[in-house]
This record gives sequence, C-alpha cells and structure tokens, in this order.
Amino acid sequence: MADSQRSTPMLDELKKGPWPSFVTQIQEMADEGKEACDQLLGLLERSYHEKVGHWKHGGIVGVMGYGGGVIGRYSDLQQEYPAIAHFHTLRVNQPSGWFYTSDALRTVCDIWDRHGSGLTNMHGSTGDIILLGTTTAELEPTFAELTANDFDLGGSGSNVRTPSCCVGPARCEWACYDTLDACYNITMAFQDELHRPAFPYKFKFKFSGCPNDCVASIARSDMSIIGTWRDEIRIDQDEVRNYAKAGMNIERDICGNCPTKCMAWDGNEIEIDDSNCVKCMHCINAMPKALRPGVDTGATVLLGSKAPIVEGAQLSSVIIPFLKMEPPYEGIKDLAERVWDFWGEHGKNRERVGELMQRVGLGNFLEAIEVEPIPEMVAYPRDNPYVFYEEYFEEGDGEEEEEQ
Amino acid sequence: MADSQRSTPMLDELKKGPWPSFVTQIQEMADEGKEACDQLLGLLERSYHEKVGHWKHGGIVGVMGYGGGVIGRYSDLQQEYPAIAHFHTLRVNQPSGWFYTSDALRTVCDIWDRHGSGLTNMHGSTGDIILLGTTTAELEPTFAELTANDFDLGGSGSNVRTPSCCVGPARCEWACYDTLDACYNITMAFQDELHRPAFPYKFKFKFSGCPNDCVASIARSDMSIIGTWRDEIRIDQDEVRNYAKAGMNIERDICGNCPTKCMAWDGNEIEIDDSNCVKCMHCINAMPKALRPGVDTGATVLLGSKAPIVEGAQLSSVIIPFLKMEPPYEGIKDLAERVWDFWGEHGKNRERVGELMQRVGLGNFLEAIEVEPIPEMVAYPRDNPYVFYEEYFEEGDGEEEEEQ
Amino acid sequence: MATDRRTDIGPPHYERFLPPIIKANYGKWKYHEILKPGVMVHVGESGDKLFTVRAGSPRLMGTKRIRKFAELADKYCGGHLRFTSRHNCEFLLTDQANIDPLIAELAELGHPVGGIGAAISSIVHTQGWVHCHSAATDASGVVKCVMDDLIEYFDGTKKLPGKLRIALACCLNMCGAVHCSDIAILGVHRRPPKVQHENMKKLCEIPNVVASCPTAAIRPAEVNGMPSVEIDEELCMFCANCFSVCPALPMADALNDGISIWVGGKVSNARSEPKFSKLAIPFIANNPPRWPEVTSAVRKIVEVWAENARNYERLGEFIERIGWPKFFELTEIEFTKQHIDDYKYAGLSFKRSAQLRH
Amino acid sequence: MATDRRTDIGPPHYERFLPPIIKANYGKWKYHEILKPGVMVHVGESGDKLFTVRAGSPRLMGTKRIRKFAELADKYCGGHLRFTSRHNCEFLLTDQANIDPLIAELAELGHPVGGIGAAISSIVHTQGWVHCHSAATDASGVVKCVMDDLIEYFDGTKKLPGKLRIALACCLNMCGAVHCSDIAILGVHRRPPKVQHENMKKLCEIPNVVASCPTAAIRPAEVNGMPSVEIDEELCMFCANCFSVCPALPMADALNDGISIWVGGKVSNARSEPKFSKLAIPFIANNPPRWPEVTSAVRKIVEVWAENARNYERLGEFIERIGWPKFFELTEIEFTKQHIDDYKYAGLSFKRSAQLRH
Ligand code: SRM
Ligand code: SRM
Ligand code: SRM
Ligand code: SRM
Ligand code: SF4
Ligand code: SF4
Ligand code: SF4
Ligand code: SF4
Ligand code: SF4
Ligand code: SF4
Ligand code: SF4
Ligand code: SF4
Repeated sequence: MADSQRSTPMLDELKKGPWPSFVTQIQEMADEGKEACDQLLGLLERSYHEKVGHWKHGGIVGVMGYGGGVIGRYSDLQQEYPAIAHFHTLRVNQPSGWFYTSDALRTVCDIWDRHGSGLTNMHGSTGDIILLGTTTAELEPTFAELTANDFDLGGSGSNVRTPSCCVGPARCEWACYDTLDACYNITMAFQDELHRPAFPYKFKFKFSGCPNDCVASIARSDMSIIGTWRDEIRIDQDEVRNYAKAGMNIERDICGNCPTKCMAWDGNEIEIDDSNCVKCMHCINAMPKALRPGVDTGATVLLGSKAPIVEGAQLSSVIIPFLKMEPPYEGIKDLAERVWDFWGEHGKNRERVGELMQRVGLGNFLEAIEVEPIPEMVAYPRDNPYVFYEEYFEEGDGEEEEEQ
Repeated sequence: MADSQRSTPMLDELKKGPWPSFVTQIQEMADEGKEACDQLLGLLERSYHEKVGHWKHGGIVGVMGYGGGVIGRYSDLQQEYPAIAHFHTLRVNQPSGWFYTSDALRTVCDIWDRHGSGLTNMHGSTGDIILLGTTTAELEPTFAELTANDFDLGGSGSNVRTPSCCVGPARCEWACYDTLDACYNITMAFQDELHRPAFPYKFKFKFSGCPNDCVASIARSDMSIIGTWRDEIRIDQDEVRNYAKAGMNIERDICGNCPTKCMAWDGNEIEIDDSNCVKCMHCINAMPKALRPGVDTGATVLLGSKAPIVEGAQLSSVIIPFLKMEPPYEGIKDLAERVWDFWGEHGKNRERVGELMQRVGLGNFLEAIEVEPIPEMVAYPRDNPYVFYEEYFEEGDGEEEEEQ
Repeated sequence: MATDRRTDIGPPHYERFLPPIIKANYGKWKYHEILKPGVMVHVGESGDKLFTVRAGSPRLMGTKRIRKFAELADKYCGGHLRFTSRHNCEFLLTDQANIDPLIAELAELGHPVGGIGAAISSIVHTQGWVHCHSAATDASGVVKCVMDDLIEYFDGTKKLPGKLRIALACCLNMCGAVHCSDIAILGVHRRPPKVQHENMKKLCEIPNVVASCPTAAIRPAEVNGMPSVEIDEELCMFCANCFSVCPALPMADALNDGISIWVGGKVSNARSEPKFSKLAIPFIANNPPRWPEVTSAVRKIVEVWAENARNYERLGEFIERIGWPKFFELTEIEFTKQHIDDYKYAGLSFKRSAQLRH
Repeated sequence: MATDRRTDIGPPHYERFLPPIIKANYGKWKYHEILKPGVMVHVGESGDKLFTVRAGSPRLMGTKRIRKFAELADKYCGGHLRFTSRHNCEFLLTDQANIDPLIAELAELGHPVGGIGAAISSIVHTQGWVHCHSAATDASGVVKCVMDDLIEYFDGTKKLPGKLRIALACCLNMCGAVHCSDIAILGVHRRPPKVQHENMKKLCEIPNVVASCPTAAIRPAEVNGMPSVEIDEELCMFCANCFSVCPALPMADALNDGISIWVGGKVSNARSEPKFSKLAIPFIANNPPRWPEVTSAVRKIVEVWAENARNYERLGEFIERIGWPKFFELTEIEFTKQHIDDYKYAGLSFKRSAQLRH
C-alpha cells in the first residue's frame, strides 16, 4: 500500500495527541489508494524538514464561463511528486448555516472521490466547502457533477466572495433577523458578481443574527450585517431571581459589565434603561432564560473590514444604524450596488472598499453612495482642524461659488 | 486728548458688559497720552469694520546677541497709523509661578511706560510677560533697563521657549516636587539655548506638580514634567466620614469615578488598592481634607505635545514613568540634551520633537536617546504586523548578520 | 558668547517675590477649602492660613491698571500677588478681614471675583487683530463677549458640574493651545491663499513654500515670466503653513474667515485621560463687535452640559457617557460630513462596532 | 452570459437540510442551556428540545471521515448535522438518550466533544505548507500541537473565565482573519524578498511590482542587462504584497520564517467593543514537527488569564483592566522596541497621559 513505501517520521509526530490529526486524515486517504495524498505526505514531510513550503503561484485555471471558484496550485517539485504537480482547489458554495444531511455530504464525497484527492476543508475560512487538490483536467468534470447535484462554485479573485451567515433562527433564540434566508437571497441575487470578477478586488458579505457576531462579520467582511433591536429587552424577573438564587452576582458581573451602566439590580428586580442600552448582548448572554432581545428587530449595516494588507487591518464601521431585514432585502442590495458603482469607478487595483473609504474620506464616500452623514457613524467627530471647506465667497457678489 | 479725536463705535460696544474690557485698557493708555494706543484703537476699529487684521509678517528684529525674545510686527497701513508702523513685542521671562511684589510690577511698568506703548499681556500663553508694542529703536534701551533690574527676555524662534510651572509647593498641598525651583533651575541652565536659536524648531518645557497638570504641560510642551508618587495615598478616615456626613455620595461620585475602580467604600472606611491606582487625582481632588498624595514623590516625564501644525495636534507621551526630582535635576537635563542632539542632527526644519518621534518611530527614537523601551510608554502594543525585524540569518553560516 | 552687556541672567528668582507665609509653609500645605466664589483658603500643617482672592482679567492690560493692582496688593496683601496659568490675578491675603473690602474695590475697578472650583475660568486666548498677522478672527473681542455672556458661571451665581475650560485661538497655529479644551473657539480661514506673484520671488523661497504644504497643493509655476507658485485649491485644507513661511500667500479674507467650535477636550488626568477637543460647529461667520452667534452657540453647549451632567463630569466625559448622537440632538447642532475626520488618523474615528443606541 | 451548461445556480437551498424540529421551531427558540461540555439544549417556545453535540475537527478531512460523520448522523440524528463558523461539527439530536452513545463513538473516532461556552474552541486556521505558496509556517501542524496542549480547556476538564478564540494565519494576508482574536498565531517572514532577476521580466509587470510596495522599498533597476527591480532592505517590512503580485520575489526563507503571537482581540460586541489583537511575542523560530516554544508560550498566556481574570472577562478585557505593563510582567514576556507601533496610526498607541501604576 502507498503508505508502506514512505517514511514520514516528522509527520508521524502529528498523529499523536488528543486532537484529531490532519496527518491521519491525509494518511487515511492515501491508504484508500489516493496517490496524490501519498505524495502530499511526502512533500509535506519534506517541508517539515526544510521549513519551507513547496508550492508555486497558481496560474489562471478555472471552469468555463467562471472567473473564480478555483485556486490554481502547482508544486515546485513536479518530477519528484508528479501526482500533485497540479493540485488545484475548488471552492464550493456551502448551504446557509452549514447545514447538511448525511446524503448531501455523501453526494459531495462521491464526486470528490471520483475527481480529486478526496481531501477537503470543512470549511474554508470564508465559508466554502474546500475540495483540496485536483488536476486541471478534472476541473470541468467535477464542476459538471457538482451542478448536476445542485451545488455551485463559490468565489475567488476580484469578485463577490461566498457569503456566510450564523446559524441564526435555525437554532438560536437571539437571531434578530433571518440570517439564513438573507444570506441565501443575497447569494442568489449576485451570482454573476460572484462568478465573474469585475471589481477592483474581493468583496465579502457576512450575516450575523445579533451583536455577538458569530461569523465575525465586523472583522472579516466588506459588508457586515449584524442583527439588533430598537425596543426593550424582554425581561422575566422570576428567572432573573433564579439566576441570583443560583449564585450569580448580578450587581458585579452583569450590571458591572454593562458598557453604559444602564442596568440596575435592587436584589429583587433588574431594571434596564433601554434608551441607553447599546445592545451589546452581555446581560442577555449571561441570563438566556431571563432576558431576550426586543421584538422590533433588524440589523446594523457596516462597511469596510479586512485583513492588514496593505493599509493595516480594518473593522467595519457603521453605515446604517438600523435597517429592517425583510425579503427581498432591497436595502442591502441597493447599498451594495451603490458602493460597487463608486468603487468600480474610483477604486484602485487591489483596493478594498474599506481602504477606498479612507482614501477618499468617509464624508465624500457617503456623498457618492448617497447616504446622509449622521453621528452614529463615528466614535467621535474629527479632532484635527483640517476641514476641507468646499466653497468660499468671492469678492464682489455675495453669492457662493463652487470651488473648481 | 487723544480719544476725543477718534470715534470707535464698534469697539465702544466692547466696553460694555461685566467682564473687564481690553478696549477700556487700550483707551486708558491712550488717555494717558500714548499716541500708539490711540492709533491702535483706530486700526482695530478698522479691522472690526473690514473683518481682517492689519499686520504684516515681522522681519528679524531683536536685541544684540539674542536670536529671540522679540516678535517683530509692522502695520500694513503705515501712513495712516505712523505711531504703530512698528509695533514689536518683547517677551520678558516671568518669575516661576508668576509671583510678584507690587514693587516688581511697578518696576516693569516704569520701564515700559518709558519705552513702549504701556500695553502688556499678563501673561502670554507660553508664560512670558508680554510687552506689547514698541519701535525698533526702543528695543535695546528697554532690554538694558530690564536686565539692569534683573529681568531678561524669554524665548521666541527655534529655541528653548520660556519654561513655566504651576504654583506648586508655594500654595498647593498636592505638589509632588518643587515646580518653582525646577522651572528656575532649568531656565537658568539653558539660557544659551533659550536666547540663541539653534534648534530645528521651538522646544517648550512645562512643569506641573501633580497629574492635575495646572499648566497644561501634557498638551502644550515638548517636554512635560508632571508630578506623581509611587507609594500609598494618605488617608484620614475621620475626614472621609465627615465628607460622607456632609452629604458626599462616596460610592457613586468617588469610587464610581475612579478610572481603575481600585477604591472601596464600606460606609465607614475607604480602602484603596494602591497597586492599581493610576494617580489620576480624582479622589484626592474631591476630598482634599481626607486624602493626600503619598510621600515617595517625583515626576513622570513625557515628550512631544504640540499644536496641530502640521501633522496634527499631539499630546506628550511617557518616556520616564517615575523620576525623583531633586536639584540639580540631572535626569531632566540629560534627557533634554540627548533629545536635542538627535533632533539637531535628524530633525527637519520646523519639525517638532513630537513629529520627529513619529517620523523615525518611537522605538528608534528611544534607541537614539538611549532609553530602554518599556510597556509604560504605550497605551497598547502595535496591532499591525508590520514589524521592522532588523536582522536576519544568511545561508551558510548560522550567525546573525546586521542588515545594512 | 560673553559681551560686556548684562545678558543671560534669566528671570528674577521667585523667592524674592514670595510672601512670608508662603516661605514659612512652602511645601507644607495640608489642604484647601473654597470659602466662596473666587475665594479659597490654603491651610498649612502649621495651621497657618493663606487666603486667595482670584480676580478676572482681560489679560491685555495697560500699566495704569497694573499699578492699580499693585496698590491693592500693598493695601491688602503686604504687596503680594500672582497671576495664574489662565491669566487671572490672585491676591494673597493673610488677614481674612481684608477679603471683602478687596473684593469691593475690585468690583469698583470692574474685576469680578470667581473662577475657582467647578466654574468657568478666564478664557486662554491669543492676539487676534490686536497684534497678529495670521488671525482669522479677533481674540480679545470674542473672549470679552463670551465671558460677558457666561459671567454667572464665573462669579458663582450659577453652578456647574465641574471645571469649564474655554480657550480661543485666532488661527490654526493654536497659540491658545485650544486643542484640549472643554470648549475651543478657533479662528479658521476658508479660502486658499491668494498668491501675490509679484512678491513671491522677493519675499519667499519657493522650494520651502512648496515643501511647507502638507497636502502638496502648491506647485512651482512661472507666472508672466516670473518664478512663482500655483495652488490646487481642491487640495487646500487652509492650514496656513505656507503663509507662515511666505508672506506672499495671504490667507486672511473678510468674506470667508470666521470661527469654528470644538468641544470635549481636557488636560487633567483626573478620572479620564487627557482628551482632544472634537468638532462641534465647523463655521460661524465673523460678526463683530459682539459675535452673537458665537456666544449663543457656546451658551447652548454649556447649558446642555450644566443641566444634564453628573457631579465632577467634565464636558467631554459627559458626552462620552451619553454618546455623540445624543450630544448633537440635545444641542441641536447639525452633523455634517465636515464632522467626519478625513485626516491622518481618520479610520480610528469611525464607529467600528454595533454598540449603538436605537 | 448564458451557456447550455448549468451555471449560476448557487448553493442548494438550506431548507432541504434542516431537521424537522428546526423547521417546526424556526425563529421561535426561547432559550438554551449548556448541559455539559460540548453539549447544549435549545428549547423552543413550543417546549421542543434540540440537543447539540459539538465535536472537534481537524478541518482538513478526507471523504472517508466525512462519510463516518454521515453515518453517525444517520444513526443518532436522523441524518442531520452542521458545521460551525469555527469548523467544528455539530450533531443535532432530538433524543437526549442518544447523546452519550454518540459521544462515545466520537471518542472512538478520535473526536473530542467540547468547545461550548467559556471554553477554547477550534482554532480558525489556513493552508500553510499543505497548500499555499505564501506560507511562513505550517497551519494545520501548529494548530494540532496547540490544541493537543490545551485540550483540557476544550473538553471542559479545566474552566476558563470566558470564551477563548485562537486563530492562526500562515502569512500576513491573514486568511484566518487573526487580527481580532484572543490569541493570534501569525506566520511571519523576516527576510526581504530575494529578487529572481532572470524571472522578473517573464513573470511580473515591473510597474505593478514597484507600486505594490507600501514603503516604496522597490525601485526599478537594470540588472546585468535585464530590466528588474532592486529592494532597499532597510525599508522592507515583510508584508509580501510584492510577492502576491510577483512570483519572482519569493519571501519564504527557512532560516528566517517563523511565528509571532498576538493577544487581546475580540469580535463580539459583548461588554466591550470589538478589538484588534496586539503584539505579544514578535518572533519564535519554526520548530516542526511540534513547535514546543509556540505551544508553551500560548499556554503561559492562557494560564495567566485563567488564573487572574474575572468572570466573563475576555483576554483583552482582562489586560485592559490590569494594564499592559502588568501583562508583560505576569507572562514574563520581554517588551522590545518591536512592540511599539511605528506604522500609520502609531502616535495614538503612545501612552499620552500620566495615568500610570508605579
Ligand atoms: C482557503 C483560504 C484559507 C483557508 O484555509 O480557509 C484562503 C486562502 C488564500 N487566500 Fe485568503 N483565504 C481564505 C480566507 C480569507 C480570509 C478570511 C475570511 O474570508 O473570512 C481573509 C481575511 C479577510 C479579508 O478578506 O480581508 C483572507 C485574506 C486574504 C488576502 C488579503 C486580502 C486583503 O485585502 O488584505 C489575500 C491576498 C490576496 O488576495 O492577494 C488572500 C489570498 C489567498 C490565497 C488565494 C493566496 C494568494 O495570494 O493567491 C490563498 C490560497 C491558498 C491555497 O493555496 O489554497 N487571502 N482570506 C480561505 C478561503 C476559503 C473559503 O473560500 O472558504
Ligand atoms: C504671544 C503668543 C499668543 C498669546 O497671545 O499669548 C503667541 C503668538 C504667536 N505665535 Fe504662538 N504664541 C504663543 C503661544 C503659543 C502656544 C501656547 C503655549 O506655548 O503654551 C502654542 C501651542 C503650543 C505649541 O507650541 O505647539 C503656540 C503655537 C504656535 C505655532 C504652531 C507651532 C506648532 O508646532 O504647531 C506657531 C507657528 C510658527 O511657529 O510658525 C506660532 C507662532 C506665533 C507667532 C509668532 C506668529 C508667527 O507665525 O510668527 C505669534 C506672534 C503673535 C504676535 O504678533 O504677537 N505659535 N504658540 C504666545 C506666546 C506668549 C508667550 O511667550 O508667553
Ligand atoms: C492657580 C492654578 C495654577 C497656577 O499655577 O496658576 C490652579 C490652581 C488650582 N488647581 Fe488647577 N489651577 C490652574 C490651572 C489648571 C489647569 C490648566 C488650564 O486650565 O489651562 C488645569 C487643567 C484643565 C483641564 O483639565 O483642561 C487644572 C486642573 C485642575 C484640576 C482637575 C479638574 C478636573 O476635574 O479635571 C483640579 C482638581 C479640582 O479642581 O478638583 C485642580 C485644582 C487646583 C487647586 C484646587 C489645587 C490646590 O489644591 O491648590 C488650585 C485652585 C483651585 C481652582 O479651582 O482653581 N486643577 N488647573 C491655575 C488657575 C487657572 C485659573 O486662573 O483658573
Ligand atoms: C455555532 C456558532 C455559530 C455558527 O453559526 O456556527 C455559535 C453559536 C453560539 N454562540 Fe457564538 N457561535 C459561533 C461563533 C462565534 C464567534 C465567531 C468566532 O469565534 O470566530 C464569536 C465571536 C468571537 C469573538 O468575540 O472573538 C461568537 C461570540 C459569541 C458570544 C460572545 C462571547 C463574549 O463574551 O464575547 C456569545 C455569548 C456567550 O457565549 O455568552 C455567543 C453565544 C453563542 C450561542 C450560545 C448562541 C445561542 O444561544 O445559541 C451559541 C452556542 C454557544 C457557544 O458557546 O458556542 N457567541 N460566537 C459558532 C460556533 C463556533 C465554534 O465552533 O466554536
Ligand atoms: S450571532 Fe447571535 S444570532 Fe447568530 S448565532 Fe450568534 S448569538 Fe445567535
Ligand atoms: S445589552 Fe449590553 S448595554 Fe444593553 S443592558 Fe445589557 S449589558 Fe447593558
Ligand atoms: S498641578 Fe497639581 S500641584 Fe500644581 S497647582 Fe495644580 S494641583 Fe497643585
Ligand atoms: S487617585 Fe484616581 S486612580 Fe487613584 S484611587 Fe484615586 S481615583 Fe482611583
Ligand atoms: S493663534 Fe494664530 S493668529 Fe492667533 S496669535 Fe497665534 S499665530 Fe497669531
Ligand atoms: S494653506 Fe495649507 S494646505 Fe493650503 S496651500 Fe497652504 S500649506 Fe497647503
Ligand atoms: S494566510 Fe497566507 S499563507 Fe496562509 S493561506 Fe492565506 S495567503 Fe496562504
Ligand atoms: S515585502 Fe512588502 S515592504 Fe517588503 S519589499 Fe515587498 S512589498 Fe515592499
């Protein structure tokens, strides 16, 4: 059997220990007779010895009519490891909330056993099913079988990336909108933008049902849609007392951790000044049986987060403080399209929306996307005096003149 | 009399109202027969009508052997206002803490009545006595009389600016070091640097006796020396109880406002966890009879604050968290000289020390002035991954090599 | 460099001017108490008592008035007085009985007593049209109007939650160091410099001028034969740094100069760390002699704070507690794109969380 | 663009995969409770109960193991399961009696159950040497070692004050989006790109390469006759942006690549606003296969936090309460100039107050 031929003393060290081992996974598939996996073990063992990777930049490979969804990858040791000379990745768009039936999973496995290494990531950190490693020749057949079974590729390159969402209303009592439906709806609405790169750079959507932000949207998506509410937190005082009886220090651990100190506990009842509640979720998180978000729910929409390359990492910032989230989610779609229009026209190559916002100035950006500036968009107003007053009066006539 | 000739309807509006009027002051001196003051009223009235000033850039004027201390000023309406065609300002170094005797004040007044407009600012915002308005010809005679009476000029231009200090031990129970002595000592030690511009730009010292910072040193001086202590706050529990009796809400207003919440009030005694006290002064400010700073006192030394031109305003940041402040204040002098050496060599024209620190990087700046980096110098460590690793290994030999 | 003239002697030693009671209790003060508006007593470990009467001052003073102060000091304080870092005059008494007569004479002279404790103190300010070439507004005049309007918060007739520090600077150089004030009144130019091509070569060094512009709005250019510069007005942010190095680039402009209002800064380390002031009102046109729009804008802000803040809460601390949206709502100040930072650190001023009041 | 092929169909609709109990209680869940490590129950307004068993996963899985999971789902969950945003596998049960047998079979398979509530969950990570050309370290290997070491905080044998989110990215592109993690493990290059002059013209567009460098360290240059670039190593901050656009500028270097450790970030809005992770340890050399220096460094930080933090306090919130100096003292990590920011926003990270512990 494949594995018998090959000694991987370093990788073998990674089969030990309580956490499930990725080496064991590759080995399992090698043992199934996947030559690619066997050679991958060899290549990886070598990387472990040499402390460098052995992959080259991927050229443009993909499936017909799509500009994304495949990451081309080639080994730089093609002679020694011919089975992984090509080792491309397919990104398969996951179902909202990463829900599967056993049959659905088996369908994907069958396809991938026929056409690829049998290795996957469940899932990639953008959210896709990652089918890890196949040859250029297998791309089309894999794609054909995937689509035949109602699966499609996700995003890569300068396009809309595969949106993802938290489990939301499917299994969470705090969901302030239907994250699964919103994610699916937006994904379907932007299929063309997702499959055919036409932007200056990538654009990611992430949908979280409440401010706990379980898909890290505020840190990892160009457009972050985070559920919230604008009425009162629902309180069950009996349950509050039960938590207290059970030994919870409500004064110190709950009220004391409220960012705006808008809660009061008199030993018998909790009182919340909802006008000063910033919907941080802490008290609700701590007492799920006693407290629940309000019923007038929606989402806060933020723009611009990204990894540090190259202007430094960014968190998304508030554009719409509160938006009702109902199908067909026009508010989200309009905003996205207005952003893309401006970005498409003024964005530099490989400039993310968050970088564009800063380069042109948030104020100008808002004007361009036709959104009124409001104080909710800033942590604090400017503290430097360098205001670009855009017009001034000319001598003679008292009228205002636009500066050219 | 001068005023009779001239109508100043707009300025007259500023003689009204409860706050003492600067117009009345100028008028008073005009009435004393100071033609310059009379013409100043005329020029100012005109500015009020036209909504623009009528002064031009000052050329280089000054006293022999000094490069600073005088601000040259010329009117742009010399024909109409000949008495103020030249209207230079002398900056006279104030005594530490702005203490005077009536005789000292009269001495200054006598000199200024003889040689200038009789107008002053008590004081300028750097701290000098400002003698406001005289001609080039009068500069030397004024200077001669000032020095004859133990007064000297302060700073202007690219040099050490007149240091200033809070009232400190002279009239404040919270002074953690002798601000008046330190200010005087440093001023005397750097007379040459103060009178003969040799720096890329101005350099200001301000001495505050405690973190209340009553001379705004952290916002307004290149080197800010702010008193503090490192032992325990002294507590008189009886007086604490008296404040409570008198109606003070110690729990809410004192403990609740403690930035590190390191205080506890049990209704009878106050307890402070001094290891977490950040010496903010709030509790002491609120209960001067009950609480006092510790007895192991000294100062925190910070560098770099300035007004916004041109990189944006800056606050000083910590360089020495705690320094004992005893004559001859070698710690301060050494630090200043090391900073000046580096600044003199690498500072750009009109670049303040705070701007230099940012341009070269605080880490490199510290190396240059031979100060060890410590976490007290930062609010938080870097959050971007762009570390300048300064050395790397070369193939072959395993030794480190300095990058050139 | 030695000359036969007397130079580099520095200021007179302060000890010469300290009253005996201070010499006796120097560094040994125990506590202080505010006796009434503008009057406090410092008590030494010795038990000695030093009374301070703080009088408001226009800062711009003629020798005649200074001599008057000297007389009062002789009459009530053994000739001892001082000025403060905010330019008030402090009379230093040992005899409590002298306090009221002194206050009466000061009132006579037109100097209100106050500014101690939770009060507004004098407005740190600058030269303005009285003496500076760079001013976008007057200094002393605006200060006079604002202090007239807020006098009851100085003399103690009305209470405040904490100290109120207002400062004014007549241009972006900010000699008043207004950048960390509860309320900052800042003169602003709004028109790019008008290039005096004929003077450029004579008065300025063109490379320096070009280098002085932080936004690279200035380019060298030849204008009817002479070397000069041209300015890309789109890029100008009105900092006047070019004018500071070159008189041939005047910024002052009657139609466009005026005042901006900034709020929420502080210097002390008490409770919260020092903070910069933030933009509240981008522009109010100069309206001499009484600047009514400025005084009412400032009053509105002060009243909102006075009514709603908690004990000890400085304006900036109050705003941070209630949130900026609430501040703009209460003060009825319009929020515009100019409030949103677009300079170096802009990104950090964006609201980067979902923590919002709805 | 229409083709006769099936395209742009998007993902299968999620409803097809939801278990009946979820369809019945969709959006009508009332509360949840953690029953034991890795097991929670969600109770609907209907009273229905959905039990979740969360199993740790290596994320990199072969189809064989996935089929195994499918079998378990058939046996215990009516064929229903899901994966989480941190790549754990969640089995969705309606019959409480099935929980323990399922956990037993998972243990059999080598999958610990845990990660719910105040615990460490799986480490979000990336490709590393398994698949990426840009990696400065391996991803899955380091993750495996750290999780082996911290397993007791996953399976509930040891308690934590709050959630512990660790992420790993194998280069500064940060595909693991580690920048807001309690603890971030970040692969770093420390040697400027080695220019392959011979490939430059063939593989790269020189103007793009020059433009790609944020510090302008790259200049066009002619090297033995061929157009190429040269790099000012002093200016290089190892971002690898040039390599992303140009394969002829490899950054990987066995002698100099390694790992940096970052702490105190968070994403949730709970209590405090989202925060970036801050630098704790600038560099640890790659030491495969078990990276012992990395695992012990991470453990030390976790233990300091576990011992000293208050309930609910995330690592970053804990550090902000005790102060960074105390954090470096407790963890015995050396503070160096590399910890001091010198990039765009550097100034704001300086300690601009006198509020210090002494
Ligand atoms: C597969 C995946 C990592 C993983 O193991 O999960 C991945 C892998 C790569 N990412 Fe990524 N990124 C992946 C999620 C992310 C994320 C996280 C997220 O989406 O939530 C980020 C940070 C968030 C963001 O978008 O800023 C991310 C930020 C980047 C960047 C930096 C982008 C930036 O603006 O800073 C690059 C560089 C680039 O685009 O050239 C990048 C580039 C790459 C490339 C294509 C390398 C390259 O330069 O060509 C990697 C291919 C590796 C390979 O050979 O398979 N990847 N990448 C993730 C996608 C899987 C999926 O589709 O589900
Ligand atoms: C007189 C005074 C204002 C006052 O009425 O009190 C003043 C007046 C001038 N300042 Fe100032 N500055 C004065 C204190 C300040 C302060 C406050 C302080 O020192 O605490 C600052 C802010 C703190 C700082 O240093 O950053 C200040 C920051 C400036 C700047 C900007 C410097 C910068 O780095 O941003 C300039 C512009 C320059 O230097 O070219 C400036 C320039 C000027 C000039 C010389 C105008 C010029 O560009 O030539 C002004 C002369 C006005 C005149 O005609 O009399 N003045 N200047 C203050 C000095 C009096 C004294 O010596 O006591
Ligand atoms: C006289 C003076 C020092 C001097 O050498 O001239 C002074 C004197 C005192 N200050 Fe001050 N401060 C003086 C300027 C300042 C400044 C500087 C400034 O305003 O430009 C500050 C920083 C202001 C800021 O934070 O923006 C200042 C912040 C304080 C504070 C902190 C207040 C706070 O809660 O933030 C205290 C404590 C208090 O008042 O409770 C304080 C307390 C005091 C005490 C009570 C100290 C003492 O025990 O004697 C002194 C008189 C009480 C009072 O309310 O004025 N002093 N004090 C200055 C009087 C200026 C004036 O005429 O009003
Ligand atoms: C399953 C999952 C959503 C999904 O669609 O996959 C999920 C599910 C839940 N999260 Fe989450 N969170 C999930 C990722 C996240 C993330 C994103 C991440 O880690 O990348 C975050 C932000 C992390 C951060 O702040 O850095 C997150 C921050 C929270 C918080 C806030 C914790 C805090 O104090 O900051 C809560 C509230 C709590 O646990 O008290 C929460 C609470 C919950 C609850 C209790 C919600 C509920 O009532 O059902 C769910 C299970 C409890 C638990 O502890 O896991 N969830 N949760 C994700 C499980 C990941 C995993 O396998 O561990
Ligand atoms: S983000 Fe909110 S709604 Fe979504 S799973 Fe997390 S806690 Fe539930
Ligand atoms: S949700 Fe957050 S802000 Fe609102 S009351 Fe609860 S703890 Fe306070
Ligand atoms: S700074 Fe401190 S010591 Fe100096 S006067 Fe103010 S309170 Fe007193
Ligand atoms: S001085 Fe400030 S930090 Fe220290 S105990 Fe008092 S209030 Fe707290
Ligand atoms: S602030 Fe500007 S205008 Fe006013 S005195 Fe200073 S430099 Fe002159
Ligand atoms: S005012 Fe400032 S921004 Fe405008 S041109 Fe002059 S230097 Fe440039
Ligand atoms: S973090 Fe870097 S090395 Fe790792 S997968 Fe992403 S791009 Fe590749
Ligand atoms: S790694 Fe980054 S900094 Fe270094 S040369 Fe390449 S682009 Fe420039």
